[in-house]
Amino acid sequence: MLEKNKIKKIIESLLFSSSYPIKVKEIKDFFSEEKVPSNLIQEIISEIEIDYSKSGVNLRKVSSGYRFQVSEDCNEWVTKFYPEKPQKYSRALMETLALIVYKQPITRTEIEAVRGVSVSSNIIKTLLEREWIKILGYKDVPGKPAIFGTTKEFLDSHNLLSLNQLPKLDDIVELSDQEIHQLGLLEDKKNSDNQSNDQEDFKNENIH
Amino acid sequence: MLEKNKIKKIIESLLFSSSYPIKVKEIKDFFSEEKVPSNLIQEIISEIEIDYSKSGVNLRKVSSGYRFQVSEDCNEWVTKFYPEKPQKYSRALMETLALIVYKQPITRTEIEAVRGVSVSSNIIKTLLEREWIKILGYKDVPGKPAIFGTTKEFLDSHNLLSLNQLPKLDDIVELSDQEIHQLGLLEDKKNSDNQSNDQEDFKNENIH
Amino acid sequence: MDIKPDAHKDQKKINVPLAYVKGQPYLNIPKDLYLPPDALEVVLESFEGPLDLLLYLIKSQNFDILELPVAKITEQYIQYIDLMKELKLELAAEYMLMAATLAEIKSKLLLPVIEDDSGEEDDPRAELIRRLQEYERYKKASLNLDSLKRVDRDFYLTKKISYEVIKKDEEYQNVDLEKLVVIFHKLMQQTKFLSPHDVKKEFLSVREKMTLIMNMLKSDDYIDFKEILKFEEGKSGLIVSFLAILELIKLAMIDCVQANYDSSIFIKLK
Repeated sequence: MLEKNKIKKIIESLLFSSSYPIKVKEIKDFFSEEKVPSNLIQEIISEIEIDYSKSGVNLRKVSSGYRFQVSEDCNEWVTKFYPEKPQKYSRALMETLALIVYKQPITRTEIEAVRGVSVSSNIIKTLLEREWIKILGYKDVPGKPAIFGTTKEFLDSHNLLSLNQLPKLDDIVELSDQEIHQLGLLEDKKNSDNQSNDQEDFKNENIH
Repeated sequence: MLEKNKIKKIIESLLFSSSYPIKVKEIKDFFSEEKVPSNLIQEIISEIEIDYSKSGVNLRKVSSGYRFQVSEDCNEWVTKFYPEKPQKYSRALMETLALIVYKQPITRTEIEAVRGVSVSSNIIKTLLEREWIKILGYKDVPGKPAIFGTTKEFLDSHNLLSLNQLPKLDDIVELSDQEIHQLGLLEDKKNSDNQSNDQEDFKNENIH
Repeated sequence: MDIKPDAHKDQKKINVPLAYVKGQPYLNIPKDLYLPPDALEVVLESFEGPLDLLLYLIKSQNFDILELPVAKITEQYIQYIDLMKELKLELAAEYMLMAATLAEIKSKLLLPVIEDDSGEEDDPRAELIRRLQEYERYKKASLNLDSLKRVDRDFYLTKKISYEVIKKDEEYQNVDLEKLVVIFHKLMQQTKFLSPHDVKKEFLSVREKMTLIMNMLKSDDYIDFKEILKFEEGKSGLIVSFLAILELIKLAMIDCVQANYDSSIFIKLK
C-alpha cells in the first residue's frame, strides 16, 4: 500500500492541479483502487487543511468540494499586484451620459425618446453614485420626472473648468468614417451586433 | 514594515494566484513600495522553494520566472486522475516546430524547402495560438514573408531555461534500426494497438 | 490493421482485401514493395512528403543514403505514388515533382561520365542526398522534441488559485470625452433631432446656463429675473441667459411670474 506521506503529496497535487473543487468522494474512489481506506483520506484532507492554514493559500470546503484559495489577509495584496483592467463603459451608459451632458437639463423620458430604448435604472444609479450627474429638480408634468444635469464633480474629474471646454459638436461633424472609427464608435456598433459582448456590457452596468 | 512571515504568505499567494510565472523582479518592485529590501525577497523565495520541496507541488524556476508545478513523483497520479488525454501533435506539426526551433529565424518557405512539402496554415496557426512560436518580423523580399522564432512560453512548456538545454542538432547521429521503428511506419503500426489514441491523433490533424 | 475503428474498416478486415480501388478489392501489391501487407493505406497516408517516403524506402531496405541506389528507389517510389493515386489519396504535387527529379537523376547516371576541369565527378545524386540528410536531421530532431517533457502531458502546473478582489477607494475612470461627443452626434443624427447645420457655438452655454438656473432655483423659492442676467457676461452672456430662461419655460421646468406690468419678473420652480 501507498505510504501516508505519499498519499498526502498526491492529494495535494490533485487539489492544486484541478481547475474545479474536488469532492472527497472523488479522491476516495481514486484511491480505493490502491486499497487506501477512506477514513485515511478524510484524515489526510484535514491535515492538509491544518498544514496550509498559516500559509498564503488555504484549503477551503465549498459547495462542490475542496479547493485552495488565497488566504483572506492576502486578498488585498493579490488584488494590488494584478494590474487593473481598464473599466469599460457600456454603450448605453455613454449614450445616456452624452445626452445628459449636451442636452441638460433633461428627464429620463427625454433620454429614452432620443435613444429609442428605455434607460436602465442601473445606469442612472451608476452616474448618480459617481456624482457625475445629479437631480436638478422635478418636472411639473404627470409623474413628476427627475430632471438631470451634470455636476461640478463631472467637470473636475475630467479636468474641465466648464462645459464649454467639452469637445464641440461642430468640431466633430466633419469627422471622417476613419476618425470616427478611431474614436471607437464603430467599434461599439460592431459590438452591438454581438450579443455576448452586449451581455458583457450589461454585466458592467450592474457592477458600476 | 511588514513582518517577514506576512511577506512570505503574500508571495505564496501571488505565486499561486498567477496564471503565468512571476519574475523575482516583479515581486521586488511590488514590495519596494513597502520598503522591503530586495535581498529579503530573494531569501524568502528560497525558503518557499525549500518549504514546498517535500510537498505535492514544488516551486520551480523557468525561463519567464517562478511558478508552482506538480512535484515530479506525483505526475503519473495526476495523469491518472484526469480522464482527458493530453493533446497529441501531428508529425507535420512537430517537424515544423523542430525547424523553427533549430533554424530560427526562419520563414515558411525555408521550412517547406527542408520538409519537401508545403506547411499547412493550420500548423502555423496552432503553434502561434499555443504561443510556442511568434512572428519576429517580416523578411524584406517580395511577399514580405513572416519570420518565425520560438517564445519563452515554448521553453516554459518544456521546463527549459534556455534553448541551450535542448538536445543539440549535432548530437543527432545516423538512425539506428530501433529508431527506424520509432519513425513513421512502425510507429503507426504500434499506435494502431491503441485505437482511441489514433483516432484522437487523426482528429487533431484535421482540426489543426 | 485498422487505424480508425469504424464499421466499414472492420468489414474490410473480414473480407480480407487490403483496399478498394475504383470499387474493386485490391489484393495484389507489387512483390518488391516493402510494405507490411496489412498496412497499405495507413502507410501511404503516414508519409510527411516525398522526402519522408524516400527516406523510408532507403531505410527499410538497409540502403546507405550516400549510396542512394537511384534505379531501385525510383522504381519503388513510382509504384508507391501509383498506389496512392489509385487509392485516391490526396497526392501533393511535391510527390510528382520528386518522381520527375528521380527520373532525371536516373537518366543522368546512364550517360557517360564527363569529368570537369577539377577532375571531380559531378554526382547527379549529390543534391538529393544532401536534402535527404538534412530532412533526416530535422525529422530526428522533431522526435527528440516530442520526447521532451511537456506541460500537461508529462508534468502539470498548479492551476490559478482564486482570490477575492478587494475593492479599493479608487477614483472612477473617466469617460473619453471625444467619444462622448461623437456618440451624442450620432444619437442626434439618428433621431433627426438636430440637423448638423443647427449646431451652434452657444449650444452648451445655454444648456449649462439652464442647469445653473435650475441650481439657483433649488435654494431659493423665487429669484429675480435680473439676478440671472449678469451684465458682466456681456451681450452674448445676456442672450444666453435669456435663451436659457425661455427654454426652461418651454420645457415646463420653471414659471415666470410678474405682479404688475412694470414690477420685477420672478422665476420659480414649477
